[in-house]
Amino acid sequence: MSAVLSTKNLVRRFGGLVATNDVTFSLPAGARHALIGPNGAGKTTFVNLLSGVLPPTSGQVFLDGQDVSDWPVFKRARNGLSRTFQINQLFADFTPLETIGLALSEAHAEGAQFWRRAGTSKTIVDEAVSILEQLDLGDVMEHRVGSLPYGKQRLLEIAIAVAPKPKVLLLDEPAAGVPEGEREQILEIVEALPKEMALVLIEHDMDLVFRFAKTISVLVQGALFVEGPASEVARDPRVRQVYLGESEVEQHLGGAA
Amino acid sequence: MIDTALHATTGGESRAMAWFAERAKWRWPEFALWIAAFALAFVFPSRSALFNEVAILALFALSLDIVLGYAGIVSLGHGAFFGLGAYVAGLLAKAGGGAGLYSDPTFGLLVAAAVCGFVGYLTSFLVLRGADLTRLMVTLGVALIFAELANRMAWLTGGADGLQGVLPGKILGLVEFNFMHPEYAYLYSLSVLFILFIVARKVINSPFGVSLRAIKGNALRAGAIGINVNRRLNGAYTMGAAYAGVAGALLAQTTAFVSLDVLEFHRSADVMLIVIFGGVGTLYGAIVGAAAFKLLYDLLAAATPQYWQFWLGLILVLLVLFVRGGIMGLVSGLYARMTGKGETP
Amino acid sequence: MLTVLFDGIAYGMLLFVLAVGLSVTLGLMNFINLAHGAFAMAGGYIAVVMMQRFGLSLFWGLPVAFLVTAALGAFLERTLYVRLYDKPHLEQVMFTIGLVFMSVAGVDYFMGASPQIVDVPQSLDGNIDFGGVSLNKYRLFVIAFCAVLTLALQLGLSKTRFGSRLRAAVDDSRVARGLGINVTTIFALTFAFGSGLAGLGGALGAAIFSLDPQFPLKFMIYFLVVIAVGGTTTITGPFFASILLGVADVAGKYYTPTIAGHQIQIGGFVIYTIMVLVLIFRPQGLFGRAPGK
Amino acid sequence: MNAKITRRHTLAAFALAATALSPFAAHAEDVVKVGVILPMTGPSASTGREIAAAIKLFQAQKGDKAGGKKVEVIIKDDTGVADITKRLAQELIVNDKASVIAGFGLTPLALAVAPIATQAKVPAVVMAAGTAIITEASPYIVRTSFTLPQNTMPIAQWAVKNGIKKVVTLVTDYGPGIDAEKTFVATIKENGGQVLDSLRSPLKNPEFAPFLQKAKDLKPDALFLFVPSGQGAALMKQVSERDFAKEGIKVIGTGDVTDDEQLNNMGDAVLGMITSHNYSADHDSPENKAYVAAFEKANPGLRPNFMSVGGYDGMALIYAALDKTKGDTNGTKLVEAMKGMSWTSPRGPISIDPETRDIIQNVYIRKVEKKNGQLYNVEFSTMANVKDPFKAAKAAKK
Repeated sequence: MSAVLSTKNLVRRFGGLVATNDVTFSLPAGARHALIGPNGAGKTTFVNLLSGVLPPTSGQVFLDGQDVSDWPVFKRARNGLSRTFQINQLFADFTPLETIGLALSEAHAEGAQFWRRAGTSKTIVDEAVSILEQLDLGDVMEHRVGSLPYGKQRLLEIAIAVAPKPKVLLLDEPAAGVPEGEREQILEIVEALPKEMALVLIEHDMDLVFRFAKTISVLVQGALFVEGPASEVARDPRVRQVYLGESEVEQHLGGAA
Repeated sequence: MIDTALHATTGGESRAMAWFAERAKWRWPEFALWIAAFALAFVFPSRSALFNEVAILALFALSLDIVLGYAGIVSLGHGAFFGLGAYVAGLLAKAGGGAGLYSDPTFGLLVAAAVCGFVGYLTSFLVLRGADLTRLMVTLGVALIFAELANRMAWLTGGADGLQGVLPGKILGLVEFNFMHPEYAYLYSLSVLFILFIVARKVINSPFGVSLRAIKGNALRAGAIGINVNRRLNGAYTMGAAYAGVAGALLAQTTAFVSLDVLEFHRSADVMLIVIFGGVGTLYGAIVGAAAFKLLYDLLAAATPQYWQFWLGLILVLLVLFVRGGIMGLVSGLYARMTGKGETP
Repeated sequence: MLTVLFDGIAYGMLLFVLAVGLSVTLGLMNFINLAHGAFAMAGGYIAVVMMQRFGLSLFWGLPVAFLVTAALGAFLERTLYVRLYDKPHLEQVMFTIGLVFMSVAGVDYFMGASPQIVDVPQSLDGNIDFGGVSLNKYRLFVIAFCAVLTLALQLGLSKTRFGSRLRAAVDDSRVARGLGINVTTIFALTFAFGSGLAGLGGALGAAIFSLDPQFPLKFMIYFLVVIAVGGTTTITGPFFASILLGVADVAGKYYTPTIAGHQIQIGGFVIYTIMVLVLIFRPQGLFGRAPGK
Repeated sequence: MNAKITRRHTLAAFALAATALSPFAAHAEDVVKVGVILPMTGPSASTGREIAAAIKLFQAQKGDKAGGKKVEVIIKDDTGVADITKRLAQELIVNDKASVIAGFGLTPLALAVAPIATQAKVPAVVMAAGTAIITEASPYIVRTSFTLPQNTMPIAQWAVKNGIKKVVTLVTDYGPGIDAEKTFVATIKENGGQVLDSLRSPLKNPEFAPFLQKAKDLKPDALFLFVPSGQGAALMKQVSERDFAKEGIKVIGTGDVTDDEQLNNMGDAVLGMITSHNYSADHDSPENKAYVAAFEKANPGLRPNFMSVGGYDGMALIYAALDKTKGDTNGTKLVEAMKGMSWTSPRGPISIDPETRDIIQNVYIRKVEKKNGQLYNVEFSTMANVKDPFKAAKAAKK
């Protein structure tokens, strides 16, 4: 299976600090991958390098085998690399409908059309509505995004990233800040995403990680520490020592055993 | 859960289509405004020279609202395009000598729009670098360099004495500009404003326009959904420049004169003030702001020719302290209360 | 040649004293105060009134101009400006332009539209020869005064407790608040001090440029240029930017290159061209730090 | 009930708006309106204030009757921006039915109005702007101020006579400045002198130092200066810093530099400076003594300058023309009546050249001296009946 997304010797420095240290990483199509690591391990930096928000100091990023290291964010997005942000990045003055409509019209390369009214393309509107309804946003689709409850905003953050049907989706702590009762919904939605879409989940919540991920990478001090199937990583004593709270790991191992 | 959601789609699509249509719909205050604007020419023909200034200023403000209110580019040098358009149209009308293609007002507007659009496109690459303060100063710097160039190139522009002998031909080959009938000039400028307003309104409601609002709202997210942010901003800046050029051309044609002050700093500063005064990113704010600003000035200057600036300043200060979003903020609040709906989106 | 440099430095030093307060307000509170020039004008007119009505010398006019404008700044900051910190930049622009308009008309009403001239004290009148170059005493005084002031500012910022708190607040006001620094008070004091400096600069400059009610509008562009080129994160940035612009402006007017037999007056272009070029290659200013980490 | 009230209110509002916007429909046949457009705010405000004060003084002294009609003056502020000047002129003519328009603080403002004056056949009396070409822009333009060549030529000739061979000129870079520069340079060159450099400073320029330094470094016999009214004080401040006298460089200029309005503020540094101009508040004549006394009484703290006499004489010309046409306000007749008109103004004998509609007047060479603790331009030599040299040269060529 060829990789949809991979990196080669990726390095990012901030002054003297090495935030990403020589990471070579590869993600097969349809992967269900989790990226974990202690606070300050450089997870968000790594995601920013993958999505193009930050340029690498050295090394390369490949999307579908193509070197995209110097591509801007939008170009990677257009070529099937989508992401959510740890802190919601939404258009507060838009409605969810408009937001998804916009994302779709960009995905259909109709975003620069200036001589027709937005919302006249039936395919886009239909698709937008169906995505919104799938993500339980149908009843609030005409409301102002800024006025939605946080949980709904979090769903919309995912909806925007999912709408263009990306090949790779990077989910940066999708459940962060979501009240306990609504986490389950987010997880269900993530689990129900199309099989062929490669997913990378950056998460602290081990429940979520072990329920979702088939493979796991552990990032410590900017470098890849351990990589492998979820069950193996969980059993790896080094991981236990370096990262996972002993009790938590035991709990999961106990559950798995 | 997904299954149930799929079953529940009945009516969602048509509701969505209707929502989009409703949002772009013309509302009655808009019709009222335009009818009133055209009616003014017939009710108060004698004040049409002032109205003509308002219409030109409104178009100029509209052009900045596209750049500032929609593309989010803070420009303190938009007067560069206004002045360039004025000189282009003025020089053309001078070359035509009152007849023929060169003096044709419509031709003058088109050429001014094309030249300013082109120069706007080129300068947009400089402007897009940096944040607010940087953009402010780059636009300002470019405008000041333009002004200095026009001053230096006195052989072409007439320098500080102004450009003499601007003779625009008949409007559409039919009606002659006649200073005894300022309403002709007003109707001409207002028609141009109206047409360009409709175009701007259409563009703002298009996917392109929505993407501009998105960029202004959150450029990071806009990039992450695949919007080529810089290219869209290039486009918006180009459009704003072309519009400003047309406004300048209208001034040159209707006053048959171009002087260096079309390029002066105060034009750029005033128009920015007007857009904020009217309400940023609303299109109508530009028009209402221009009208309010000019009429206020006219009233105050008549009442106290030396100290009107004080009262104008006071109004600006009070408006910021007590109202959000300029005049349009005030108006849309009132409209929402009248129709009993929430704020218009 | 040396005289050109001398004049340029004097001009640049003045620009710095006039603009430094604005740089700090912009950097600290992210507040665009276009009315900064109005404080400078106020300082200038205070000096004029002190000298013309009360017959005091400029030496007394300077501290009074500083104190009165600082008090005025503190008063306006507490009553008006404080309400605007959360408002969008554009509304701040409209508000402060409104203040400028009011100050222009107000000064016109009380002081008249014609330019006012400040007499240089007898002891600073005339020139002295310095190695064959004749230097104007007053400009020399301006340079010395501003240099001492700049040094004092720099020391004050780096050595005092207030200075370190101010730097912390400029760096990241949220973090500073978290550390228990009273950012509100720091800002009020800084604003007052910056306004006072502008007033001082206005009084100093009134003896070189003439002073009229259009002053805040005429100089607004110069202030903004200094800050855009110098950046807002340090005070050395605006300082070097001021000197650079002062010298470039003076030299640009002094030297008129001849191209193909035509004298080309570049004076009008120099400052703006430098600014645009600087900003194209370093959008955060010559001495500013890149935003973010 | 409610609806009725609202409608009545709306109607009232409309009526109010209508009266506010419509021209004063009724005007009596026996009123002549003079529309005066001046920069009352902005950088040239002082010009507007002087002229407005002079016009008020004139009407206070001579009454408001001329040619059997009541003369009503309407003053408008154009802030010094050309398109506003033009619009105001248009409104004054079309709406207020002004029979004469006047004022015009700067050259482009006067030029912007020229086409309207021609089309409407309404006399435009230029009370301030001084570029030579203005009167050629319309046959309805008449000037009561001065032209720069007119004011410059005498000082150039004076310089030649006083053995000045090498000069540097420094003028403000706009129409009048260039006029002054050309005239001065031409006169010097014709007489075998040498112009070392011609410097031009931008119109909006707070810093003259580099230009002055350059002039000093060139070591001429004399430095010739021109700046518009209002900038003289700033320029002279910086001139005094440079100590030109020590290098043996004479500083001369047109009287715009030692503008009466600001002269007292310039300090002793300007003592002895020699300029040529059409008016000095110190002009020794009974007419001027009365004028200065009355002006200063009506405007405490303000000394009348050359702009003010331009306004005062402009009104005198309009009154005299109306008297001559016996109140006929036909523009062509008024302009005809103005041509060749001559009278004694506070500045001395003046007349309107029937050929060019420009003013013919004495130009005086003056020296700044202290009198009763105040600085004045004291006239010591007169060049009588100077025509605008620019147009005279053109006429000679024909």
